[in-house]
Amino acid sequence: MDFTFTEEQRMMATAVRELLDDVAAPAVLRAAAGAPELNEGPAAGGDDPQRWARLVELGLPGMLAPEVVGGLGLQDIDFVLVAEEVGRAALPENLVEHAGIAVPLLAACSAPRAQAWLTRAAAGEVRLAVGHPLNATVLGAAASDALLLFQGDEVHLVERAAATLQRQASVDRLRSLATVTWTPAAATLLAGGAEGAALRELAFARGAVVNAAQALGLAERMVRIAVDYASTRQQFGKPIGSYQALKHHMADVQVQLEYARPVVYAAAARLAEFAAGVSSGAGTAGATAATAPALLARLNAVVSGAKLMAMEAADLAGRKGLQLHGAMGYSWEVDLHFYVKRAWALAGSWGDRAWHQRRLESLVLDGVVTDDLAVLHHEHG
Amino acid sequence: MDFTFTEEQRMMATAVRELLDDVAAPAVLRAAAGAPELNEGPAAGGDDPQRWARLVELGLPGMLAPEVVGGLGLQDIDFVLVAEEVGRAALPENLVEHAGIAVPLLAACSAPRAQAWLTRAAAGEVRLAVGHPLNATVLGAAASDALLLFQGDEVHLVERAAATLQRQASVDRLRSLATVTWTPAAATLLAGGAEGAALRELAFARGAVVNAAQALGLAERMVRIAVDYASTRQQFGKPIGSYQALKHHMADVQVQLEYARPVVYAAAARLAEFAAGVSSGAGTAGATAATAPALLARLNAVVSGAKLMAMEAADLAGRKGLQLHGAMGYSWEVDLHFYVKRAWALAGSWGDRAWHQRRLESLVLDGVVTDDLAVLHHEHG
Amino acid sequence: MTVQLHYTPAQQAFRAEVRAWMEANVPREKLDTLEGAAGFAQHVAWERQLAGGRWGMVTWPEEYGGRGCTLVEWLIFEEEYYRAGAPLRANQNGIFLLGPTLMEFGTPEQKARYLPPMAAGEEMWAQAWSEPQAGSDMAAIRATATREGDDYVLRGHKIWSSRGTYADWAFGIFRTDPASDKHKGLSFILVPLRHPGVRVRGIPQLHGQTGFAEIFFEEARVPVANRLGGEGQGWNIAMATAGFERGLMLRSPARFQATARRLGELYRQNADRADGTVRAAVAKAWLQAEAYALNTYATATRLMAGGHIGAEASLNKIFWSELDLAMHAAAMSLLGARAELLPHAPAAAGVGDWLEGWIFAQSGPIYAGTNEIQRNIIAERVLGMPR
Amino acid sequence: MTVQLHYTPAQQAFRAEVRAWMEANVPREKLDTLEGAAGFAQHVAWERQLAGGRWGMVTWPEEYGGRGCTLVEWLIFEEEYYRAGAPLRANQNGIFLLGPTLMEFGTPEQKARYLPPMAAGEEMWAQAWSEPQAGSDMAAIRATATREGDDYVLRGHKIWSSRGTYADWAFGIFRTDPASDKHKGLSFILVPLRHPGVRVRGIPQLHGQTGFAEIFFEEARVPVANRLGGEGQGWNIAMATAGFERGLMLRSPARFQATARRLGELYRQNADRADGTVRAAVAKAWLQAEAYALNTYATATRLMAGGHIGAEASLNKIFWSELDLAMHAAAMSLLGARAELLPHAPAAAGVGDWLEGWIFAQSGPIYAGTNEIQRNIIAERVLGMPR
Repeated sequence: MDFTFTEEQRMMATAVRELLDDVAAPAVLRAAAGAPELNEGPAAGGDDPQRWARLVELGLPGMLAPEVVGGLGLQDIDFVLVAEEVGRAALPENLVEHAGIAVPLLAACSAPRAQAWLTRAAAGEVRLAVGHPLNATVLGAAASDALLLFQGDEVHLVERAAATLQRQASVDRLRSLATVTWTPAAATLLAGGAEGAALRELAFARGAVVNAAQALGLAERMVRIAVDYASTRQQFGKPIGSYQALKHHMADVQVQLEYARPVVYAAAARLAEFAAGVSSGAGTAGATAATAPALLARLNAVVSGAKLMAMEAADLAGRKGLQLHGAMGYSWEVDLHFYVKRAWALAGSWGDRAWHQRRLESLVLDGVVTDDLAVLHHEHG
Repeated sequence: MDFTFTEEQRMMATAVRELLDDVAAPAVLRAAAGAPELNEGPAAGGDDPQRWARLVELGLPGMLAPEVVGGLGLQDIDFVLVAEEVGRAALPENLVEHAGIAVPLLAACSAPRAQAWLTRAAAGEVRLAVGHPLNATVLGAAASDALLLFQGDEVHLVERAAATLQRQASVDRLRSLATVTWTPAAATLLAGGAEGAALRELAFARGAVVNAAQALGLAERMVRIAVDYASTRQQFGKPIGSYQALKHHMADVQVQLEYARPVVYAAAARLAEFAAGVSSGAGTAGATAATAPALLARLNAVVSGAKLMAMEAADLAGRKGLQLHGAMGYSWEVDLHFYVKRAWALAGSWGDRAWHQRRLESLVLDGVVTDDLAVLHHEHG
Repeated sequence: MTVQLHYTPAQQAFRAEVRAWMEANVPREKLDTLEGAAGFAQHVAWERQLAGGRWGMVTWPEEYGGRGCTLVEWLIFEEEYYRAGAPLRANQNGIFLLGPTLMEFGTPEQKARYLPPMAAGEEMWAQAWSEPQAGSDMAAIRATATREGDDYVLRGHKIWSSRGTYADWAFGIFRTDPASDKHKGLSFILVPLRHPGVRVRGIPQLHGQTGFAEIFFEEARVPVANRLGGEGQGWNIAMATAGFERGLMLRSPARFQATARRLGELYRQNADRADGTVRAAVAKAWLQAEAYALNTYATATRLMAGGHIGAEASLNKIFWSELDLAMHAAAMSLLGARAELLPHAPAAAGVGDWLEGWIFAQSGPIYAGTNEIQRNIIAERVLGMPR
Repeated sequence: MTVQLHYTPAQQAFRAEVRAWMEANVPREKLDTLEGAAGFAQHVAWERQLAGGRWGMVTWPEEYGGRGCTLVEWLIFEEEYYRAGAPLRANQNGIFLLGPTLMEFGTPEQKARYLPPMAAGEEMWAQAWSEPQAGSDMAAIRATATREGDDYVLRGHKIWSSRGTYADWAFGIFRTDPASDKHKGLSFILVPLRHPGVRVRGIPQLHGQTGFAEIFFEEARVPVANRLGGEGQGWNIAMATAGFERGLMLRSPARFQATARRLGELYRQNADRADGTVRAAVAKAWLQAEAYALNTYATATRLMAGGHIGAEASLNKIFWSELDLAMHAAAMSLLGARAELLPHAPAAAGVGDWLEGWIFAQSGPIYAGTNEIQRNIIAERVLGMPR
């Protein structure tokens, strides 16, 4: 039992933070978003090949790819801290879905075609987008070279040129969204049956967890912006941050955030274990056919819990942050809104609040012995 | 359209308040509740025949009885302000169910036996308790002369000696509760069939509304106690009421309270109209067979809304009041807890939160045209 | 007599008249947003059409273009207005805030000069209260009005002026006594916005539109006759205006009842993917909108009987702003993955208006005095807690 | 190595050992309430039974009656303790608060004198922090300890002393420098409660029981050796104790996980009458109890690696106290009309414990520093907002 990250994990996160503080600083986002009244936002959703190249230099696209294909051979529990940094920066590029969902999916897929794409995706030479039926749109489709798409239990890899994209404008201009029309074919099929279903389940769980991790970073960023503003803005002769009402707003956010954090990390740790089991063909480490459904239920409970709690923290951080800024918070001039809008956008992706709430309720309350669902103590009994 | 009370209505409420400030002052309740460690509370639930006599002097038991039987011939909209005062005082005697539910039920009942009891009940010579299936216990059964009890669509009047009571201790020692075992008989039957069902429906609606009205009074009392304490108690060199966090706690309660208030009053007004229709045999004033269900739905929606909002206000007032008092609030020594406990007790009576919430959701959301349910604007369309 | 929650035959006839006019006149197509130039012009045209039917401000006396209606009739008007899906009021700062202020504090000449074109939609008004260092702390005003003969010369910088970018006139407070501080020495002055020495700059908002503005006064000269009330009385008059803003008129219940109705429809369309908390939130929206309406009717009939609205107006501000946020949050939850889509996104398919409403709702707890300030007012002035 | 959410074989063996002992020893019948005289005596007997199995405080060194366990083992112990439905700890002020304080600040003699009987359940401890005018404002302490030779003479009035009515000893802070004010000049002193000049009066609580007390010191004389730490160091030591109180140990996650489990059972028994919001609340209780456990494991493994717990302990205090209230509120809602019944009411039929828990939960946001104070601490010391 050890719930601390290693020095290496922390160093990687710090390196990402330092890079993003530079290449995705608020002023950079502001320029990328274009003139306020544009309303359409930049056509590319702020996507910048030069910034992508910097992310590639750190090896981020291939973090979850095996070392044999040039990846870093790391796990979801390593990636969760990177996703948090991406959230903190409201990065325009779709790094998290490429590196956090698509690459490990290809790595776990037995099809030769998957392996061919994997090497190039891990190296960041090609970019991938993921279209899940629960999402209304596909993020980063326009900048992608290929899309991973699901049809029933089948997973398909469709080159972008073979799909028809229709651009969909988001309140967050730095998200490039599209709906995708495509035709499943034998040539696009990567996996089906039990393998396809397992890959789809894992992809969905990863989508929820990396979004939850981004929400942590977003919440922390919004709290920081609000606290800094509150320390300088004066009203009635003192900084507004000295008023108890505003202090308590921020303290409430901090409580939400700091209790969402370990749930997100636990979800990533459980995901890594479960994924290891799936790719080793064993269902999960040491699981038998009888225990596998319970392990999946437990994974799903903590994943939904992570998404719910992290999104709630980000939502609260946005609301309280806007409120603390007063009229300034409602203007385009402060940086806060870039992060607020990202949080709004992520809330509905990879299972919205109601979806995860319903799943959690069903897992925890309906017929399953609650005790078996404990995130931590499954060695019980 | 006039949503103001008359001078007479206000004067009656003031008279009740002045009486209760005297005969049910906090020190009186404290004495009636007995020694703190008693835990059982006083056997009679604090019931005091002398105080009952004072209530009778004001004509309160017969407020809703016709003048021909010696009552005041008033309506639910008049009684709602009295119930509010009873709540504010956390009166031990079961005046509201006697005068607000039992008496108008007898008045609307065609059975000769009902009329015989009505005259004496209106005069306060006998006391009545009401046992509704949704309540776990009967309030004031021990001090009653007879009980109104329901069995299917039948309404029975059972003399106390003919029923078996088992005392049930409440967290609010000044509520005398019992479960009642009884045998329905032809001799006890007051009404059945459509008449019985209508009387039962009205009794239930009245129970919810008079409890909601009591909750308003309780909330106001708790706010007043907390504000007074906050103005005198000093910490860090100033009154605690000058701290913004505590101010905002109380402001939040006040918002809840002041928006619950008109809903409770509207429920009472609609109830009075509906009751007038029932007792005139017309279903409701001007209603046809086709419109009566819509009128009932509208009444039920506002009654459930009133109970929900008023109880939420009282619950919040209790929590914030306790919090503001600090450790003192957790002690028996301050008066606050008499009102907090009454609010807890009323929350589950005459339909608990979940029951009213489910009914409201069902009425407003499921299949009924929402517009028809507007509390105010039913002349529309 | 007692509480009567029924409309009189005359009130019902009035409702029928409003309804008929709205059905015949409300634009079929949704107008562009009020916060952009094109949309503002469309909304001004609508104001003039309303005024043509003498519906600009029904409670005003006939001589100023109104109908002398009671507050209950005004509420009926609003119910029919929102029921018909009529556009937002570009004119609201004028008719709901400055109008009542003028009637209370204006000279006969001022009323005659300003009220009729306001009711007619010919002159649109903005407010000019806040300054960069005077937001919640409104008494920290620094903008000055220096008396020179029969004129005031205005200098200073106002900000967060709703409608400021497109309006014709603004009302605001200026320091007429340079030696004064805080609430003293301020005067309430009316200023044309297209005027020498007045420079208006739109401020982009969360949604990118620039309907609110900062206003720079660079030795702008206005006649002393543009002052409302006495010199140095500005604070009291502004407080009265702020009371109108928080109080009865700015956010009529019909607006929230209309949103609650639409939310109910959205719920029924998406009930299969809702959870129990959003179901509860939708029912609560209906209930709270009703509560807001009931409370407003209670206030209206009390005012009609000669009562006054005081600090309890702050209760209203908190209630409607939080209700509006809660209703739109429920809508966002019901829309799920589609919630982030702007109205013109093809996949938004008619639900994008909820996002616009959600963004607008964010401003509710902030403007017209933040809800923190309102809670202070409730605690201190309604409940009597120590300062 | 990375995050590992698995128990080692040794940890699993430890769990099995705890479980076996608890199954064999936990009283079958629920004890009377800890807040009454009879129940307190029952709980003291249980403490002695625990100590007999050397389970009094497993993290303590063996020489003081402990087992030298790690924090993770302590969490495992707690999980098994609450899983077995074992009684509340009458000894908690001693073992969780004073114990760690003594280990950090006590002399070898003090540790040897006080820790073994504490672990053995032979001496029960109360705290004596608050005074009538020093609640949240703890620095307003007026009780004095006047040096006379080798003794302190104590004068003053302490209040809200948990367990004070029945305990043997109390620890508290007293002003040793009469010229001092606020945080200075205070000393941390240990006082026997059945002692000349010490008068204890039980204060009836909401539920009528008198487990907490006020303590009057009327020239009570204790040796200077009863002072913990240096003279005038009382504030710093008390703050460390308060940190233990808010931090890791006082409310172990297992307690809330046990409540969440019971709440789940209550829900399943009453699901037909629940609404969607209470269903959501029950699921949230499970999730938040898990979150609290995960957060505690993270803190525990960080501390085991040499880290410290600072102002973030205030986050814990808020989280568990609000979680406890929310869980019991959900239970009250599920019980509906039965919620008001005391445990001994026949119709309470086994659900009356929820009412006791609900009443107790009311104290959570108040004691160990009100949640308002905790929010101030978070804002100022964790987030760095201005004072």
